[in-house]
Amino acid sequence: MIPTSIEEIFLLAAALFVLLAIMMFYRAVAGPTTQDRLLAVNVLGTNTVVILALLAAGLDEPWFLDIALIYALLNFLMAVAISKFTVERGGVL
Amino acid sequence: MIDAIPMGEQLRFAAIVILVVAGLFFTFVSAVGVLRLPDIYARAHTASQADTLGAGLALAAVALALGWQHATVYTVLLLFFVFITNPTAAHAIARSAAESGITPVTSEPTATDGGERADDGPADSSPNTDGEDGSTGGGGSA
Amino acid sequence: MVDNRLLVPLSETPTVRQTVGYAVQSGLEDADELEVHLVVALPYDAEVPEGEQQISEAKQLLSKATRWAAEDAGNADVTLETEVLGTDEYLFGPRDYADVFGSYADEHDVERIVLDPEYKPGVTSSILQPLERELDAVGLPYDEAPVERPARHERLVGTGTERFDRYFALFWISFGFYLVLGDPTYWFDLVTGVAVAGIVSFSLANVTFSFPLHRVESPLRTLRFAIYVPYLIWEIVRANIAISYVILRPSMPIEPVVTRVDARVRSGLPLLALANSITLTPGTLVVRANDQRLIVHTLIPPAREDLFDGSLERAVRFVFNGRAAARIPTPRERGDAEIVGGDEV
Amino acid sequence: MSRSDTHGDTYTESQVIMTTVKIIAPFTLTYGAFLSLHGADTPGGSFQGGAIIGVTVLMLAFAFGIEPTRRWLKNSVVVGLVTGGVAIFIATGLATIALGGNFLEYDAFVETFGIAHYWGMEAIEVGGVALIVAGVVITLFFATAAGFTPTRREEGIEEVSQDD
Repeated sequence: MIPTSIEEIFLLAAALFVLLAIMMFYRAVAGPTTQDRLLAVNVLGTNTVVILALLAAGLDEPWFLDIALIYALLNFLMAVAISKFTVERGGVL
Repeated sequence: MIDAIPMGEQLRFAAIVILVVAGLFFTFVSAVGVLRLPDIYARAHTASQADTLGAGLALAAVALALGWQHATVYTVLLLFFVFITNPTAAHAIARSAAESGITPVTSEPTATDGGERADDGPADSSPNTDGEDGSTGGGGSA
Repeated sequence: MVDNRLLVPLSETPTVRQTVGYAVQSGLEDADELEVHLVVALPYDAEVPEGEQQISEAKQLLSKATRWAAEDAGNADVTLETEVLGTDEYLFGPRDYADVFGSYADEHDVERIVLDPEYKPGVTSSILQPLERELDAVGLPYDEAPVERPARHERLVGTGTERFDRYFALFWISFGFYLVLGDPTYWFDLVTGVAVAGIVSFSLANVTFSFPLHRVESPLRTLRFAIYVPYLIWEIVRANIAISYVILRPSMPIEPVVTRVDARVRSGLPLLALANSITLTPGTLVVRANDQRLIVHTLIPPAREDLFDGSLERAVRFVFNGRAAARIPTPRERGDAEIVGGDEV
Repeated sequence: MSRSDTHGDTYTESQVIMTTVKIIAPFTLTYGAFLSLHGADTPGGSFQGGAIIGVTVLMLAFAFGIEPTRRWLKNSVVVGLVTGGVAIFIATGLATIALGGNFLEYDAFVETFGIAHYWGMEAIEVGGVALIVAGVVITLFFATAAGFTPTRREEGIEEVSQDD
């Protein structure tokens, strides 16, 4: 299939981003340290934000962008929270 | 088919395709980096950088495709947000790795003076040893 | 022979007056004669453009403190010495401050140091707690002045106009953002926007702007930042292509090395801008940022060379201090950049 | 002094993270308020808005440490958020009953004051949902943080060492 319209390009790109995101699962499962897993999940989250934005344009559903923005915020919060929690097993907060 | 589309639209179409492909490429680099690189610090490089650029390019493509409408504002906000928070998140992760005492894999440094600050070392790395002790029962938290 | 010698480091804080008073009073309790050394330690050396201004500010503070101490001493026999420290070297963190105070104490035979609980060296953030630890390491006995300490959210508040500027700036930032999200022509958005911006500026003005705003400099900085962004994007793309080439090659010729760079930018926003720019530029990752001392993990040699050449540091100095401030030597020439072992992180 | 004992394991907050949070906090708070106020006419609604307001406070707490945040945001404010939300919710509901309708039957407003159905929902969305969600998120977070006692940690550590 060769995409002809902009919408189809975005949908195809979203599918490819999903494949790249799935690659992250390997590191999320295998990563030797907690930080490796956290990093993989963080990259996965960034990819999810991009996928949401691509779907918003591809499916013409602009409110997906709302969710993408919230997801980006929670993704950042998760990275900061867990990385802080791993220091001395949550001894500092 | 394509001849019917005006010139400006064709240029925009081409720009969107280029941006999306470049975004996919850098995200791919980031994914490969996270899978291939040897330790957490090196992985954090690609996770924060190639991925941020990949996401940025893809979001720029979305913003370009949406054109002048209200949703574009959200896309641009998302772009800025990703660019501010992603490096900070990578820093937080790398710092947490340093705090919990993970030593980076380093190749032999090519430069000269490595041991100059050796006397400063112990105080700097004291959180590391604390982190190590925590698992074996050194309850210094009282 | 003077029985009691005190070292009092000063900085512009709400509690500096009380600290001087306490130092004089406590010193006179167990001795008739007292020698008080009032010092100001500067985080910048005199060579950089902002150094000269800081030295003149420090001298003003010292002359004020001398008057206060003379006032508190009354008839008692108090000798006052003043000194500006750190003009010929570059002080980074609490350890450097502790070292400077320690060597000054040795030189002048000072027995005790009286600390202001709000002590802030120069313009950087408060470093008191780590400073206490470092003073323990140096072996200098310290004494924290028991001043009345207001709560945190009031401590951040400056003088009248300064506080107004903060609320004013944040109100318009928040209101503008609200209208960008909503519809500026819809009356409901205008009314609720004012209410929301009011709440946001009331609750967060002193959190966001923990540094004093300047009515001319702050808009200028925003403008210069807008110039900086395209440059940064260009750097990011350039370095990204370089690192993509390295990662995608089957042999993957990486050379991970931990380096230390002492950046000459202020804490807070400039430090964030520099640290995030370094992290965003591929091949370099900031692992630690303590005041101006950055521990940077670098992945490939070209990225390390760029870091040591300090082009980003110069750009950040341009954004926050103007064009003149950008003309400083590279970290490599200053000797502020070096490769350290992996256990330094 | 006893305080010198605690210096050994001092953890200093990362300046980079603190500054980032300082910069994005006003924007997230404004965005949360925007979502709450437009809960009635955009998908997602006030629940997300309230959650974002709560998350802003959590973000400050993660970056600055829990104690400074507690000092900045007094407990009474958080309790006020929740009780105020509940009060608005109940007041709107009772107002419709007082006007002769059922609990939360917005049509009563339309008949009496001529204001649209929309504004009743707006009141519920802002007061009832956003304030309560934000308050509960913050309260739960503070409660969780306060409940993490060191004794429990030491027990866990002892178990590990017994396994060894």
